[in-house]
Amino acid sequence: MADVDIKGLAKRFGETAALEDVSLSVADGEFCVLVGPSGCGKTTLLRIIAGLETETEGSLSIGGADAQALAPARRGIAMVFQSYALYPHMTAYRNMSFGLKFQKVSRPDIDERVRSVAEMLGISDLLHRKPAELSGGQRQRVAIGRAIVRNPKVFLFDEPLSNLDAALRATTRLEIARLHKALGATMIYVTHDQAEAMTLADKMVVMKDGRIEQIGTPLEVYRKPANLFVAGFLGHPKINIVTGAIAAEYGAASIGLRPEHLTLSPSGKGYAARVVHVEPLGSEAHVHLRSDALGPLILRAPSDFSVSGDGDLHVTFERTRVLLFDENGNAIN
Amino acid sequence: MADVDIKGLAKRFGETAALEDVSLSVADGEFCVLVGPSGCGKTTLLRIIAGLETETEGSLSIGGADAQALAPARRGIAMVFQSYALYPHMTAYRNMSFGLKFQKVSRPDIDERVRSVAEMLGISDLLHRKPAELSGGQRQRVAIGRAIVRNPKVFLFDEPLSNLDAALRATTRLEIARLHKALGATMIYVTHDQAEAMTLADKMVVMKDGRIEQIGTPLEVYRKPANLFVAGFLGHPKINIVTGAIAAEYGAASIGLRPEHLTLSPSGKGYAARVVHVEPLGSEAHVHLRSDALGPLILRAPSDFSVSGDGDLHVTFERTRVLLFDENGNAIN
Amino acid sequence: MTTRMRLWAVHVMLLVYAVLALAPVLLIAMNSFKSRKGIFRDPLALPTGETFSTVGYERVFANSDLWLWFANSLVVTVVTLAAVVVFGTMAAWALAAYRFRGRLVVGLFLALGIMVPIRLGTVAILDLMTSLGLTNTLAALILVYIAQGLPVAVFIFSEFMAQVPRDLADAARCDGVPEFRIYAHIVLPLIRPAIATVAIFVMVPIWNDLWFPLILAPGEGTRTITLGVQQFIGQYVTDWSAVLAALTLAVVPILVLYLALSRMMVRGLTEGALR
Amino acid sequence: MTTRMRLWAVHVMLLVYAVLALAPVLLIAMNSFKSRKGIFRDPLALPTGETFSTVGYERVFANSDLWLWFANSLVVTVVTLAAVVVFGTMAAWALAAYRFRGRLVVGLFLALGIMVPIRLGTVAILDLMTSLGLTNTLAALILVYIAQGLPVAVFIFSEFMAQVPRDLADAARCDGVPEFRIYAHIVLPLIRPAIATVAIFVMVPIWNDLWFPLILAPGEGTRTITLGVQQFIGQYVTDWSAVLAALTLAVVPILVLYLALSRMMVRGLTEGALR
Repeated sequence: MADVDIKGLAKRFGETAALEDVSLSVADGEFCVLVGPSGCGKTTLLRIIAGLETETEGSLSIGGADAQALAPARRGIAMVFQSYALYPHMTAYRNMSFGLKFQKVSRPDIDERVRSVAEMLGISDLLHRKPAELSGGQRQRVAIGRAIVRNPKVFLFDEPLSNLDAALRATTRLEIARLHKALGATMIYVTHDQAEAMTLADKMVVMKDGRIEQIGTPLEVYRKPANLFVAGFLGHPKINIVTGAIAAEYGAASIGLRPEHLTLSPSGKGYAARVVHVEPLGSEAHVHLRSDALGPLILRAPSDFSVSGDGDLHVTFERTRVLLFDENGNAIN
Repeated sequence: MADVDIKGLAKRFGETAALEDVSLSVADGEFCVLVGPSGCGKTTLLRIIAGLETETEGSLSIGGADAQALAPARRGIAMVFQSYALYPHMTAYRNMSFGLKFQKVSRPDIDERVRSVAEMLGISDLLHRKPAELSGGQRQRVAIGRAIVRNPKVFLFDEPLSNLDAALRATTRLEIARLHKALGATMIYVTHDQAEAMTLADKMVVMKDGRIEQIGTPLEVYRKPANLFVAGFLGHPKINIVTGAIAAEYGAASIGLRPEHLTLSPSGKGYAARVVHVEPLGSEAHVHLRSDALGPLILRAPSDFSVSGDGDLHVTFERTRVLLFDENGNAIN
Repeated sequence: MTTRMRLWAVHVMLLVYAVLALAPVLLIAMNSFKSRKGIFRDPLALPTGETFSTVGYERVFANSDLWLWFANSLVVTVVTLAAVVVFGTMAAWALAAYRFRGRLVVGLFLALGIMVPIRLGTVAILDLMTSLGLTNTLAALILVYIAQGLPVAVFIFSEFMAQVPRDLADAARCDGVPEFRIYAHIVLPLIRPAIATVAIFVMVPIWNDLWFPLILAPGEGTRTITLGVQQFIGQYVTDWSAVLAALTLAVVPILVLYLALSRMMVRGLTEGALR
Repeated sequence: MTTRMRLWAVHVMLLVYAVLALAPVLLIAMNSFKSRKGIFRDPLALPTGETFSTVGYERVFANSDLWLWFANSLVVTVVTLAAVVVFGTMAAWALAAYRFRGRLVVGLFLALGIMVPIRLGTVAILDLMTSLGLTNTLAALILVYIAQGLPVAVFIFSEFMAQVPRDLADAARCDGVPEFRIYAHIVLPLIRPAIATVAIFVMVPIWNDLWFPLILAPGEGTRTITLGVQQFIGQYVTDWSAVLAALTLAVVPILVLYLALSRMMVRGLTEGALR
């Protein structure tokens, strides 16, 4: 049992609140991603779970036991830092084994564990190197190895991919997903990147200004965002928000239309629109439109999209795809 | 006339070559994007065009006239720096007007130009502020404004969006595209981001290790990459490269298959494959497959993709979509 | 509560330090307003009705070329300061921004100037000044002090200029700003705090110097205030009131300059020109 | 060509500086191997067959408690060094890494220690040592020197520890490393260059100090080498060979310590532990 249960957590620095009324339960073996713009409190929440910062109020239990009084090392967690935080004067081997020496693990046991984890991560050949002699991706793996070797109940990741370049980020993302499957451990992962959050999470937690905006599976959150902030935060290109008369037709203050749910037809039904700009991306194209009825719109089109004639077209969308929001920006079910 | 013509340009620092045999011509009014991984020499090339660095050999002409002997200010260029490089002790107005004082422009003229450019960029209200009092996006605009005000023949951009957050980057990208249409000036733009390059460029120049790998329109380069490097550099998720027997069937050492050109069918024709991992992105899904014949593959699928049964499927692709490469990694036409 | 405790601690601390640093100066100023008896009876006491006396000041103003000495010191200090700031910033900018032949050698030559005290060269300097016919002129002092102040000035300016982003000068170059204007209008304003720092560093030793005035310009007409006061001690060896009064007066101009410069320094720092 | 010119310039420069710094030491060492006549006839000449003489060394070894003085100096210096390094790093780490009540006050107290010279408190210290019965013991010197060296040491260590990323300690905490081991196994190795720097800063003034040995431990058995050599001058006022020999010998141990520490410092810097 290694579920994490958080109730009514708050963290305040004097007058300013970094976290306010945060409740969240992560089931055993679940991959939970905390996502939000910078300054939303996601890293603070992770550090409180790790025991590196103290909550102002609220309760926290890990694996069914109250964790608030426990030191980080006794919570059964392991953390992977954004900066990797490898000990610069120790080899990769020593980095991975250093913590175990204080856990009453015998020397041969330590050696076996380090070597099997290194094998699993493909860093067996690098164990004698110091961090300065490793590339960014290799450091990343050593940092993950150091976490695995402790055999923790809960893994905590603090934006572990943000110091890697785009190509490495995609492959490392996959590796983390594979690792989660292989280890079956509970993982809590902080990121500001929506693609990472969507692809890794079993449970996605969208945060803003120290509060949780929505919790759910990635597809739930994407398809039924709780409010305008969540709708706008997820999805690329950004969701189209339409207000005014058209929204009123649906009994809402504003409606959200995902770019992939809009269809263009040369004429006939739908709303008249004119192509303003086309962004070709190779695999697809983003078409920027202006419609008198709907305002500016973005639409995803196949890569061979081209404007014919004077660029006057008609936009249609299925009624069932439309997201409805009230005047406070909250979703109408 | 403000074309830029570069022939046989090289830049060496002692033994190491930053640029080698670079030839490129940018037509009047063209938007040319230099793209490549960091350290590929794209910024050095831009600085040589600006006159901030001196080429070791080769020729450079701007607007038909030899530019090699000219100081930066006399080349008719304006540059927007990655760091914006705004003068910190001057207001936005002074930042924009400062250079004009040395161009023998009359005071009322300067004032008129600055105010009309500020109007165009929507920064009229910010003209009395110093850079420290502006947000990242506002600084960006002042920097662009400072370039426009000089009325240059050629605009040079050095990764102007890399200090902005994801949302702002997308909107600023659009603004730059709009600006190019409005001004009709020649623009040379450096970036490492393939989405920026694809969406902005009339002419895309892919660089690697100080050499030009390919020049063409974004879609040309995406659809007919000159070699394996260019094929792998563009496109997200990354192109699938298959070697061995299947490639040999096509008379090539390796073949490239774009993820959006693969189709899945539950059974029947095609190559047998098994789903390893699915990354849902909301608007679409990336499906990771393993096939005995083709090796690991990534495929783009609609967002409602789900694995049925045991995950055994068949992959097919159209022969016309296949990219062929010889043993040196160069494209076979 | 912690904030208040912290504020208290900081203030107590600063107060203790200020008292330690200012005590000798205050003691001198205090005793300069006492009669001779008052000074010797209890040097630590404040002037009372009985011991208060301005006799020291009266004698100083009556018996000496005080105003001339002041003028000499001011001329030497201010001209040197101006020259050091102008040449120092130019040299530092040249060393920081341009790659030219001999750049390293010039840099090392200046570094040597920091390490080798200029007084080692006193004999050679005296020789030189005699051949140039500059002995007993303020020009001799000014030249020596510029040589003395320039290396440190260039060093400090260079440190600050290293923080001026290269892109700024490049942007100005693309903008068509002439090189000298880049130095004058972009670089100089950004290193204003450094200018004040250097000025203070350079100013105080020059004002207080006794060595070179004594050797190069001991004549009646070119005496600086420090040298003047010393002579003065010789004349009135027992007249402590006068000596203390002259010393107190000598502190005033440097104090005024210091206050002006440090305000400039603080303003530069709080504006955060470079951040 | 530029590279070669640069190398040359750097070497010329370093050489000039080394000569300037070493000249007095070499002069003393050179003259210590000369007879009295040789010293006075031409103090700048190397010892020749005629003037060479080890009479100074013979007299030093014969006539004095030289070895005892050496031992005293070494004990005082080494024990102080060890204590300053151990307590200094611990205090600096505590101030850098933990938030506790009075943290600021402790920091300010130490800062005060840098600014106020410890000699101001000599009378009080002598009083205290007398009441504790520690006069004429090496312990008295060691205690005073620790108090003298600690504030600067804490200051320098703090500067270096500010560069140790916070994440490192946090990672170790998650790893279950006890707090003391974090200090000992992670922080200390990373600030090794600072340790050598501090050791050199602290060591030289202690070895050379004359003030406190004279006041707190002037007795026969507790004299340090510096104090011993001075007494020695009194006894053989005209025997310059012996004085120079003793001075030359006094330089040797500090030179050895310095070389060892500076090698450690350079190794730390080139390994780039923190970068």
